[in-house]
Amino acid sequence: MIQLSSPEETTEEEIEIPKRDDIREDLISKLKDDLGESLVATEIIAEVDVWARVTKEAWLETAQVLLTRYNMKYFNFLSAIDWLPSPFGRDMDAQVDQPEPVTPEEMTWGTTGGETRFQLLARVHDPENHLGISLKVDLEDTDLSIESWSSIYPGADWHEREVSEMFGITFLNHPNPVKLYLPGDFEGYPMRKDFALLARRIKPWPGIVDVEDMPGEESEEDEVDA
Amino acid sequence: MRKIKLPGLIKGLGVTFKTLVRTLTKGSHTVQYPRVKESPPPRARGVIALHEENCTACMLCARECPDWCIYIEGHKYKAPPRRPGGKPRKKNALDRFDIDFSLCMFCGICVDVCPFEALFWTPEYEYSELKIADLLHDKTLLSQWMETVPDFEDYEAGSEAKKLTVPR
Amino acid sequence: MSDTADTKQMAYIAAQAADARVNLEIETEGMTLNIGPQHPATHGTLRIVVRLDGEQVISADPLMGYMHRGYEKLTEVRTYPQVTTLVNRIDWLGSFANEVPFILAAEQLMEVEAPPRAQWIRTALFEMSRIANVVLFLGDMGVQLGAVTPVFFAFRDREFILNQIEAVTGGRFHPNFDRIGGLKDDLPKGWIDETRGVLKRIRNFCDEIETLVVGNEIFQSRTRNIGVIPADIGLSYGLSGANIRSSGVDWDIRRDGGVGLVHNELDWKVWTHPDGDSFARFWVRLQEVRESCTMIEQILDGIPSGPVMAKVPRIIKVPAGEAYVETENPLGVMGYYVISKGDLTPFRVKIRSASFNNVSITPWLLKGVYVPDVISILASLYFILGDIDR
Amino acid sequence: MSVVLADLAYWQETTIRLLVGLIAVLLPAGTLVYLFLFKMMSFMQSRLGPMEAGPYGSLQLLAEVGKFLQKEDILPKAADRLIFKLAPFVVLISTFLLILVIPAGPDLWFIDVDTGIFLGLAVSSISVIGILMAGWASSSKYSLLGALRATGQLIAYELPMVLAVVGVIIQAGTLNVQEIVMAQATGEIFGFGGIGNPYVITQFVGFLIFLIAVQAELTQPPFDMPVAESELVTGYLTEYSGLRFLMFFIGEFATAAIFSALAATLFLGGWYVPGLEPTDNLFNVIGPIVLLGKMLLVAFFIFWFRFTYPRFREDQLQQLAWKVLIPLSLVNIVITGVLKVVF
Repeated sequence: MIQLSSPEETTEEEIEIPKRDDIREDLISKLKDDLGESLVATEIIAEVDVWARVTKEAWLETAQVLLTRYNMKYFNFLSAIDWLPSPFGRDMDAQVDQPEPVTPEEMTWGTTGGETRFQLLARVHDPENHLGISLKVDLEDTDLSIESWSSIYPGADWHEREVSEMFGITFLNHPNPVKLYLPGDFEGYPMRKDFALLARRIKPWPGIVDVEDMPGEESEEDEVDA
Repeated sequence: MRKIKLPGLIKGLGVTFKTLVRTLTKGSHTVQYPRVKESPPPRARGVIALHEENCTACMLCARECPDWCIYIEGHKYKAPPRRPGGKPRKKNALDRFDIDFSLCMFCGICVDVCPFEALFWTPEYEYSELKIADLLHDKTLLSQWMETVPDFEDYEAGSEAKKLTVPR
Repeated sequence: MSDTADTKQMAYIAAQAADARVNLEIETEGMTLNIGPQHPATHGTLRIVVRLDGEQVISADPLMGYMHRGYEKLTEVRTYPQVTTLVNRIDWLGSFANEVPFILAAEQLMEVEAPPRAQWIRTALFEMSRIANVVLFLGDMGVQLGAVTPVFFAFRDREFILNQIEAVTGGRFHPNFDRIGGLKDDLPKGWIDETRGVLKRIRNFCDEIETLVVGNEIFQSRTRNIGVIPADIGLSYGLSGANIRSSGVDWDIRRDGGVGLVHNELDWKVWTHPDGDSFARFWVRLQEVRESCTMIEQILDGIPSGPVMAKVPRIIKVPAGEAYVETENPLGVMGYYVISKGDLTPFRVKIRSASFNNVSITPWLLKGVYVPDVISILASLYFILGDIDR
Repeated sequence: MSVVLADLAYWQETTIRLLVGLIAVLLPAGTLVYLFLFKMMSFMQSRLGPMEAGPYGSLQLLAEVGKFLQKEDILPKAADRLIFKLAPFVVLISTFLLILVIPAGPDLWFIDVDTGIFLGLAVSSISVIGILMAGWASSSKYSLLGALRATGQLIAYELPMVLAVVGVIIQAGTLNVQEIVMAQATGEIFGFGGIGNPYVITQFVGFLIFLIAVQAELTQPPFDMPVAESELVTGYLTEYSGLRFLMFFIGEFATAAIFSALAATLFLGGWYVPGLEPTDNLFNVIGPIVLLGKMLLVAFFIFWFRFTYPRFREDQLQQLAWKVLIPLSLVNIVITGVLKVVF
């Protein structure tokens, strides 16, 4: 349960006694029994949230299990994450002057780790005991397709359509696999990190410091810049 | 629920009739705009005013603006020393300070981040233009808005915030 | 239309004929009607393609994206303080409430907490934005059903709430007032007393709406048993807010685990209605406005003194991590899944907006209803286009 | 009017009749729009309404007409051009014909036929044809739906309206409108003749049914499904613009005025006010004013309902007509007939 406790308090107490979150621990241990090997990684932030990463094959089963055995009746959202570091940096430092892509950083993953560029992210909730869980699943670049949840959670229908058009992930057995927001003939997947945000690239950033130096004087970087 | 005596249809007629009478006797809630004007509260974000003397062309506002709608150009010059015999001070002079109000989202981040108290909000709102290009307010125009900047309000009891003053 | 679709449709008509509603001998031809994108009922640019048999809906397919602004993409190139200006514009009627979950998510990652005074004022503004939003719904529902007057009442009294929000934040629609670690500013002098007067007006407005709309027999006959959503189906579609509470689900994030807001220190009630129809949704929202008034009154009495801003660095860099924070916004549950990599900008923000889920039930809900009920059901689900399209 | 016109040539007489007819249609319609649509509606919604054109916005209507005249006359590409253009005239014709039967004084009438009320109710149905033409010719789905709804609705409500009037006819014993007014002016209620016998008292049920039916005939809320702007944009008017829309607009409000006048004539005593002899020549002067006043009173109710109620659904509307209003008016007729025989 998400308690009315501030993160700050949580950390302070964490330093004193490592906090245990029995409800969430319980959920994870039960899930381990139910899903077995399919549960790849889990993470709990005590009294805040819980994450679980499952294998792609168990994606549909996970939903089924959560709905039927854990009363996770409430479908919260389904989305995807592209872990590729943006090749365009923050799109801020005068991209027009620097059209070459920034040297790509190493790909790093967040909570519960990961192995592939694309991860699916979903969240379901138990409306009676007020317990939610975020789920993740890795998707290989070579096979960006996964079973659709819409047979279990009808609400996943639109979310999957959105993910599919924004990230280029295919959902198998989806009842209506057409684009949701974008026009039908749109090409490309806008939410991927390598899809350039044009609005930030057609105009120079006005924040470049171009206070001209006095003639005959060396530039002293940003002396008044706070 | 309490017992309803009259049918709701008739009670509903009463509500509209009551409003009719109230409007006729006590006047309407609307104002006849160009003749009567409502005054927005002092904090209202109408248009941004520039206190030019305080601006050092530090570019902070232009960098923090989410819409990239502030354009600043400046140059450096040597100001005469404060005390006789001292070193001449190096200062930034403001050549251009434009805010494009056709792009501005009125978020107020520029006013917040300004470390030198050079930018202020004024509740003035009557500056619509026929051409969108005219919404680009330059240094002179922005400085004129300075006259309309109201004083900061006092704070409610229990506040520990410090009341600022507007440089005039 | 393709052959399969026609076969499907004929099968559907045959199923309906069993209900003795459609006479197959006449062989009526269906009609496709575009409700929207430019239509008075969609208050925005939602387009619903309905297939009609006479005035009965065979299938309804909402199409959107006419106003998609790509906020999830835009957040990736904006610093954390800049994001709040964006999220203001998601649900533009209750914009302050949009900032709160995002700020709370960022605070959770940064492990800072707003001082108590900031939390109380935040809650007050949060509830005021709920009033500003839902009051318009209460009026708008009347307009969708043909009564012109309630919406003017709504605009009239909403004005006062907006004035109060503007007096604190400086913005009527887009306050951009919430900051990581607190609030931008404190309350101006005299605001608390003025707000009490405004709340009285809002209660008065609720009474007027109760007599004018809720008590009206025509309104009741138009909304009772129309668009009934059973609790389980509503939950599986991810409906939230008053839409799910009117189906009898007693679940309100403000009470059941709200972070960073002080609802749990106030005395209030979560309203539910067992029916799950359009009338229930209207009724629950009406009660919620009154409940919000009660909450704000309590807050005005009990605002603690102190600073409104915690100590946060001037340049905000959020530590790496992931956080999902949701709040009970006027339209329903709004959540932000923020992934940070320790940078100035978020790495990815998933915006879980309430209306998107709320409207996703329409293809299921609109089957078999009449055209006028399409309008009343859509109005009672209450969506804001910016909240669907983001 | 008949007195004045007696010595004139036919063309002169016709011109005068036309002019007076125009005034009789447009003036009350304009008054209704200004008083109720512009002002009363605004006051009911805590605002002032138009204030700029003329004192208190009284010339706003002229400004609106000027605006409509300037607008482009848009014809949808797929429209049935002739019928599309003709439809507003058909609606207007119905309105102009309807005014003929209403007398405004003992000697002020356009036509004095023995079946006046019958004629009036008959010509009022012509507008249905105009609406159906508009909806069909627009080749727009919204228009078509609106027109079909309008047709169903107008036919359904014609019946209770006629049946409500039957009660009056039975009581007055005549179909002649002028004689109905006279019967009310000279009538007595249980021996008390001080205020005549306005049938609103003895035929109260009939009056209510008539008002509801008029509301539906005028497609005003709560019966405005044919133009339901939140569902069908504006129903059969969707594709019309400029002058043609203006004609529909005039038709709508002129019909509202005339139906109110008809209700005032049938139930409120028409041009007669108690205290004077009904044959008094004075009524030829004050009659129109009295009628206008009574008409405004009825119209006030019609518009009051309009600004307060939400609309029914189409099937609920039909149920109200067939299951409630028609049986009720039949009962009313039976009771009226019985009482007429008894007393």
